[in-house]
Amino acid sequence: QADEPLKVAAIYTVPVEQQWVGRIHQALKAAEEAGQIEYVFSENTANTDYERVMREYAEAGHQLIVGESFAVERAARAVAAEYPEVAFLMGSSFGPEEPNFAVFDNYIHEPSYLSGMIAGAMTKSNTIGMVGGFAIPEVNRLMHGFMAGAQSVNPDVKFIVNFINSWYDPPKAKEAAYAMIDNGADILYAERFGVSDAAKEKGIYAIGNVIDTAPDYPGTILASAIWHFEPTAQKAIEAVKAGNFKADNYGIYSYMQPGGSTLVFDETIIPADVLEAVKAKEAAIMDGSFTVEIDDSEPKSTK
Amino acid sequence: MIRIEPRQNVSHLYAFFVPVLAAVAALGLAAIPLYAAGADISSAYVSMWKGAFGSAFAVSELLTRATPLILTGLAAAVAFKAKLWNIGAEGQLYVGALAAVAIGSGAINAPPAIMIPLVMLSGMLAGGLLMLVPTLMKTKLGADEVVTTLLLNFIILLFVQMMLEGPMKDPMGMGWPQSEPMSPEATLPKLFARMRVHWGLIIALGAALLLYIIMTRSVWGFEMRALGENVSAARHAGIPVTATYIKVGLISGAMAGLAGVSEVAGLKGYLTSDISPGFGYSGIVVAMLAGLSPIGVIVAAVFIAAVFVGADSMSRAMSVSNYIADLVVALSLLCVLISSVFVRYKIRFITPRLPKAAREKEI
Amino acid sequence: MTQQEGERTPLLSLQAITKRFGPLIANSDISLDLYSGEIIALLGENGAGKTTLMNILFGHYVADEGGIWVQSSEGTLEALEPGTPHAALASGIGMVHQHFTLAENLSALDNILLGTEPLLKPRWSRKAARTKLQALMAKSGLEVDLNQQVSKLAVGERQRVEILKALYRDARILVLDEPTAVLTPQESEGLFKTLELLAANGLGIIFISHKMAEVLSASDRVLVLRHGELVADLETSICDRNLLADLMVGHSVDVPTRDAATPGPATLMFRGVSAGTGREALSNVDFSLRSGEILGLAGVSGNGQGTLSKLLSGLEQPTSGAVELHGTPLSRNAAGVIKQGVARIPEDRHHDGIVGAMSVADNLVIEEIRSPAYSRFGMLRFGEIKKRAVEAIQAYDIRCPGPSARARLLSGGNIQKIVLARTLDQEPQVVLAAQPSRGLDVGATAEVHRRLIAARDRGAAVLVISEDLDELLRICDSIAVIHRGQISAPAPTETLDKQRLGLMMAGHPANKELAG
Amino acid sequence: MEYLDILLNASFWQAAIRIATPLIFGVLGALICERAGVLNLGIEGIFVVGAMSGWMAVWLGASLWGGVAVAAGCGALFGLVHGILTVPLGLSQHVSGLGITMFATAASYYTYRTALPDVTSPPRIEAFKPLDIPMLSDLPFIGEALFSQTAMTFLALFMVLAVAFVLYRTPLGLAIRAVGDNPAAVEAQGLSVYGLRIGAIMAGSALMALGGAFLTMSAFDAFFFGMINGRGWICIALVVFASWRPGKALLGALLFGAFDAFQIRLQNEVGAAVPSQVFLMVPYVLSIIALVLVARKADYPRALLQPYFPGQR
Ligand SMILES: Nc1ncnc2c1ncn2[C@@H]1O[C@H](COP(=O)(O)OP(=O)(O)OP(=O)(O)O)[C@@H](O)[C@H]1O
Ligand SMILES: Nc1ncnc2c1ncn2[C@@H]1O[C@H](COP(=O)(O)OP(=O)(O)OP(=O)(O)O)[C@@H](O)[C@H]1O
Ligand SMILES: [Mg+2]
Ligand SMILES: [Mg+2]
Repeated sequence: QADEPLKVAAIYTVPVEQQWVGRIHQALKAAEEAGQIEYVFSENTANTDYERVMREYAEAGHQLIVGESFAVERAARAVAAEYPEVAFLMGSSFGPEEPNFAVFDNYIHEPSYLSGMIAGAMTKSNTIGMVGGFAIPEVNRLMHGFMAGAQSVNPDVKFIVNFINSWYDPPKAKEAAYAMIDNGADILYAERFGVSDAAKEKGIYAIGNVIDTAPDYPGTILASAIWHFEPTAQKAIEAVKAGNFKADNYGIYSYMQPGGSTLVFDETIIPADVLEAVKAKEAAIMDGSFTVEIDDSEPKSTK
Repeated sequence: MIRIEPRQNVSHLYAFFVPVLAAVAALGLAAIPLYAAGADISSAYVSMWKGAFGSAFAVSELLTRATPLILTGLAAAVAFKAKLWNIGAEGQLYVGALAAVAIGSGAINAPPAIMIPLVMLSGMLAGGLLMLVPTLMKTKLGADEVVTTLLLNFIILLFVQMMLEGPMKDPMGMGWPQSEPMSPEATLPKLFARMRVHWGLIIALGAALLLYIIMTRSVWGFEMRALGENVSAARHAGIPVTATYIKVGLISGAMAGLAGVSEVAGLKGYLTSDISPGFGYSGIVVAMLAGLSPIGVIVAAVFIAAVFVGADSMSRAMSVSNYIADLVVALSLLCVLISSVFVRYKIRFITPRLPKAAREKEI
Repeated sequence: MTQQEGERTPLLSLQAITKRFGPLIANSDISLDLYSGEIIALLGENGAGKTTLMNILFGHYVADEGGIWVQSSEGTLEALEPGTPHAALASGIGMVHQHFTLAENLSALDNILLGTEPLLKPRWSRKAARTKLQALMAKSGLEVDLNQQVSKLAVGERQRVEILKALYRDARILVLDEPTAVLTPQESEGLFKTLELLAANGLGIIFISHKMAEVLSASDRVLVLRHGELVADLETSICDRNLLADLMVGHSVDVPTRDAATPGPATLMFRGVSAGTGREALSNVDFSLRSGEILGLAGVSGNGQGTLSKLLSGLEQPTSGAVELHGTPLSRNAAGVIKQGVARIPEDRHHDGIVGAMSVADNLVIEEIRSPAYSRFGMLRFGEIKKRAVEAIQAYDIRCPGPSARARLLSGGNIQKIVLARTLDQEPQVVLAAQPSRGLDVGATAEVHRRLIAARDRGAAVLVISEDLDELLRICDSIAVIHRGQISAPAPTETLDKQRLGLMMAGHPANKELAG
Repeated sequence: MEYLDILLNASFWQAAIRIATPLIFGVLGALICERAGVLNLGIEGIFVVGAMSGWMAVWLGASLWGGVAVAAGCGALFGLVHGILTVPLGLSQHVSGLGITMFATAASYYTYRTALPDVTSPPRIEAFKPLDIPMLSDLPFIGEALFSQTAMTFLALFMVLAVAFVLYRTPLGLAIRAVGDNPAAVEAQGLSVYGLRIGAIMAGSALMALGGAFLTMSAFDAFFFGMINGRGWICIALVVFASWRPGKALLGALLFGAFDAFQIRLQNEVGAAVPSQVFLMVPYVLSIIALVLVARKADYPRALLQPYFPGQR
C-alpha cells in the first residue's frame, strides 16, 4: 500500500553527530516526519557487529536498510544476497550488486570545487589549511575538489594538510587549525568540528563542509559545500514503495544537478566578482559543460 | 565497621549461584536506564533473552563475539598469573591480524592445510614478539609494563593505519585504507552454513584447553605461577626469572595475536584499522572474571558476549539508544565482580560495642 | 565502678578474651591484669596466640567474647571500644608490632608523626615535634636519624623507630611483640634498660619473646600461652628455663647437643672476594669452609652478611676475586648453585623462602622441579610430588592441614621446616643458614639446630649466619665475626664467649685482651 | 620555519600548555589515587563523565563554574564506586578500573543520547574564554604563551601547587603517602585506611573529571562521543614518568603537550614526505623513551595494587 509508511532501518558505524551520517539521519528523520517512513537506527555499530545488526533488521521486517558498508563491504553484500526481498541502500565506493544492493556516496566535490574558487580568490597569504579526520576516499575527494577549485583561480596557492586521526576530537582539530594559522594559513577548510572555532577566534575565514555551520560562526564561514541526502533517500523510498527498487548506483543523486549537493556562501563577505565567477562555474556544472574531476587519493601539503 | 573475613568452605552450589544472582541483579539495575528512556521493561528483557539465545542465529552471533574475547582473555590470564601486567592485547591483536594478512592475502600460495597453520603461526609470532618488547624493557630496563604496553597500543594502531594507507593498501579497495583480502586457502572455514561462527572458536577453545594444561600441569606453568606469586622466592629457588617472563610475554602476546588472526581470517576477510571494538581491553575483564583460569575464560567470554549481544539486540527491538548495550555489560561486570567477594569472603558489619560491665562482678 | 579497699587499680585489664579463626581457637578465655610499673613477659610456642591477643588489645582484631578495660586519667577503669586502633591509641596503648608497620618510603620522623595531628590541620609546625623527639631519644637512649628514609635504616634502627612511635604518643601501656627477634645482643640489652626506665616512670609493659634469657632477666611476671589458653601466670623470680619450656610445650624440650667435629678438607673457598655496594659491601674477603664443620658467622646485620648470602645463593656475583667449590668456580645463578650442592636457608623465609600462595607440596619441590624425579617431558608428576610431600611432612613433622595447604597459612616454625626439608634432604655439600631460628619458639629452634648438626655429621660444610650469639655458641664448631665487609679468622667456639664476640661485632679486634 | 623556530614561537608554547591542561588535571588525579595505593584505570571513563556532565550542566543553565563543580562531583561519584570496589572489597584494581571506564563511558553516552535524541549538530555553550590579564597578557612571549590561557588552565596550574602542598606539607598528605606505602602502618597509627583511600580516589577522580570538563568547556564548547580519545590513558603513563611527584607530573604533561603541538607543526612542515601517522606516533614513542630514561629508579608507592584487609594475614 503506497500510503502505508515504509519500514526503514539505518545502521551507522559512527554516532549521528558525525556530519556525514548526520545528513543521512536528518533526511530519514524528515521522511519520517512527513509520514513516508517508519525509521529506526543503530549508531556507533562496531564493524564486528555490523553484519548481525543488518540481519536483525532484515529479519525484523524492515523493507529498506540504509547504511555504510565501507569497511564491511563483503559481509554487507553477503547479507543482502540472503535477503533478496529487502532493499539495501549502502554507502559504498564499489558498484551496486544485483538484485537488491544499491550504493551511494556523498559526491560533493562539485560544491567543494566552487568553495575552493572562493578560497583561492580570497586568500592573501596564498596559504590554505585543511584539517581532516582520516584520509579516506570521501574526504580526499572533496579536499581535491576544493584544491582544484582554488588552484583554478590562483595558481600560487599552497595547501597545508593535516589529518588528526579521529572523527571526534574537536579540541585536537582546533589545535591543528591554530598551528596552520601560525604557519601562515589565512583560510581554513573545516572538514572537522573545531576548525571553524579556531578560525573565528583568530579572525580568519573558514570553508564549511557537508553541513551548514554558518549560523554558528557568523562572519567566519565564507562558503560551505553541503550534502543533501534527501534526493537519494526519496528516490530509494519511492522505488521501494513502487516495488521497483533495483541495484542502482545512487551516487549521482549526490551531485549538484539533482540537488544532492549545494554551495552556500556568505555574500556579505565575498567580493562580487568572485561570486560572479563562482556562479558562472556553478551554471556550467549544472548544465554539464564542466565536470569536476574525482580524485580519491590522499591529499598532501604543498607548502 | 566492615570486616571482610574469608569463608571457610564454600559449597559449589553457592559459588555458582552467587554470580548468577549478581548477573540477574545487574539486569535488574538495567531497568533504570530503560525506564528513563521510556521503554517497556518486561518486553525489553524478553527481547534481550531472544537476542542472545532466542535462535540458532543468536547463539552463533554470541559465539562469534565470544571468540576473540576468549583469546584476548587468555592473553591476559596467562600474563596476569605471572603478574606481568599486559594491557597491550589490543595492539598485539592488531599486529597479529597484520601478520595474517601479510602472509595470507596472496604473498604465499599453498593449500589450506599449510596456509592456515602458517597464518596462525605468523599472527602468534607477531603478537608474541610485540609483547617481547615491553617484557624485555621490564626485565632489562625496569620500565613499567602497564605503561609501555598501554602506549604501544596507540603506536601499533597508528602503525597499522600507516601500513593500510601505504604498502599494504588494497589496490582494489577504491582508495579505502584496508588490506587485500585473505586468500580462500588462508580463510578459516565457517562452522555452519549461513552462520558467522567460524573455526576461530574451535581454535580458541583448543588454546584455552592447552593453556589450562600448561598452567596447571607443566613445569612452565609451575614456574610462571611461582614467579607471579613471589618473584624473589622464585629467583631464590633457582627459577630462571627473565626466561620465564619472556615465555609468559610470548605466550600472552601470541594469544592476542591469534585473536587478530581469527578476526581477519575467520570473520572479516581483510584488515581495517577498526576490526576490534576494544577486544584487547575486554580480555582483561574476561580474564579477571574468570579468576585467571583458562577454562573460566571461556565461561566469562561467553557471558560477556551474551550480555552484549542480547542487550544490543534489545536496544533495536525497544528503540532505545544502543549505548544501552555497553551500559548493561558494564553493570553486569561490576555486579559479578562484587559477587566474587561474597563467594570468597563473608562481609560482616560489626557495630563495635563497648564490652558489657561484666567486670563489676569480679571486683 | 567500685574500687575495693587495698587493691590497686590495674592499668589494663583483659577479661575472658576468646577469639576464633574459623574452627581454630586462637585465644580461649584469657584474662590478665597489668599494673603500673610492671613488665610482663608473654611466652608461648609459635602459633600459641600471643600476637592475636595483643592485636585484640590494640584493636586490629575484634574478640568474639570478652572485653578490655583501661585505666582512665581519673584512675578508674573504663571499657575500651573494641576493634579500633584509634581508641587504643587514645587510651594510651602503644604497640610495637611483630612485623614492622613502617612506611618505607617515608622518613623516620614522618612515620612517628603519622596520625598524631588532625588530618585537616592546614598548618603544621614540625619543629615542636622534633624537639620533643630529641628529648625522648636522649632520655630513652633510642637514637635514630629522624630524617633518614626508613627503607635505608637497618632493622635495629627500625625497631627503635617503632618504639619511638609509641613513646611519642605518651603511651602508658606499651606492648612489644618480639622486639628482640631482630636485635643484636647489645641492642637488646639497651632496649631492656630503656624498658626498665620506662617502667620505673610508671608505664605498664608487656613483651613477647622466645628468648628465655631475656624473659628471665627482664620481666617481673611471666604469662604462658599454650594452644590459645593461658596456662601459667607466675612471678619471674620463681621460674627457670626448663619450667617455662615445659609450660609452653607441655613436655620438656631436649636441646640438641653437639659432639666434637671431625672437620674434613676445605670445601668452599673465598679468594679475595669483593662484592656488593654500600654498607653491605664485602671487600677482599678470604675464608674457607671445611666439610664436617659448622662455622658460625657473627655480626650486626648490615655488615655484609646479606651480600655473602646472595653470593652463595647465586643471586649476586663477585666484582673481583672468586668463590670456589671443590676447586671449581661457584655457579653464577641460583639454579646452578643448587645443582652444585649448596643448600640455602634464607634469612627472610616469607620473602625469599616460600611462595606463600602455593601449596606446601609445591614449595617442597620448587628447587628441583625440573629434575626427572618431579617432571617428565616438561609435565609435572603430581604423584611423585605428593609422595615427596607426604614423606617430608612426616620426616620433619611439618604441622599443616596437608600437602595441598597453602604455605602462607603455616606458622613461622613450620615454614622453616619446609625450607629445611627441601634443602637438606638433597644431601648438600654446603649448607648456608641465615638467621635460621629467628622468631622460632624453643621447640622449633631445637629442631632446626638438630637438623643442621645432622647435616654436619653427614659431612656437609655448614655456615650459620646469626645475630643470636647463644645460638652460635651452642651449635657452631668455630665462629668468625663479620664487620664492615671484613671477616675475621674463625676461632674455635670453646675459646669464645658472648662478651668477647659482642665486642668483636662492634669492631674491636679479636686479639685484644679483655679486662674483666 | 625551521624546527628551532617552532620551539621559539610563543604560540607554540601557548598550544603546548593548552594541550597539556587536561593532562595536568588527569595526571594529578591519577597521582593522588596511586599515592594512596590504588591504580585508577577508570580515568578514561571519568574524563568522559566530566566532559559530559560539566557541559550538560552548563547547557541546562548552570554557570560555567557551576558546570565545573558538577563535573568534579560526578567524577567523585564514580571515584566512590571504584573506591568501594577496590578498597573495602579489595577487588582487582585493573578490572574495577576498566569496568568503571566502560560504565562511566556508557552511562555518559546513554544519558547524552537519551537527553538529546535528535541532535546532528551538537549544541554549543558559551565556554571559558582566554583571559586577558592587564599587563601580564601583554608581556612579550610569556604573555602570549602563558597569560592568554583560560581560567581552567590556571586552575590546573594552581592544582599542581595545591596537590604538592597537601601531599608534602600537611598531616593529610602524609597520611595519603603512608597509606599508599604501607596501609598497616596507617592503621597502626589509628587512622582509617578505608577512609583515606576512598577519599583520595574520590578527590583524584574529581580532578580527572575536570580534565574532561576542560575539553568541553574550555578547549571546545560542545560534547562529542569519543572526544576523550585516549587522553586518560596518557595520564596513567605520565604518572609513572612523573615518579608520582606533582612537579614532575606538570613537567610530564607539558612535555607531552609540547610533543603534540610540535608534531602538529612538524606535520605542517614536512607533511607531504612522511605519512601522517608517523607524526602522531611521536608523543607516544617519546613518552616510552622518557619513561625508560627518567622513571627507572622511581620510588613507587609500595602498596600500589595491593588490597588491604584489616585483621587478615
Ligand atoms: N620484586 C619484584 N617485583 C616485580 N618484578 C620484579 C621483582 N624482582 C625482579 N623483578 C623483575 O624481574 C626482572 C628479572 O630479574 P633478575 O634479572 O634479577 O632475574 P634473574 O634471576 O637474574 O633472571 P635470570 O634467571 O634470567 O638471570 C627484573 O628486572 C624485574 O623487572
Ligand atoms: N587473621 C588470621 N586468620 C586466620 N588465622 C589466624 C589469623 N591470625 C592468626 N591466626 C592463627 O591463630 C593462631 C595464633 O597466631 P598468633 O599469630 O597469635 O601466634 P603467636 O603466638 O604470635 O606465634 P608466633 O610466636 O609465631 O608469633 C595461629 O594458628 C595462626 O595461624
Ligand atoms: Mg640474571
Ligand atoms: Mg606472634
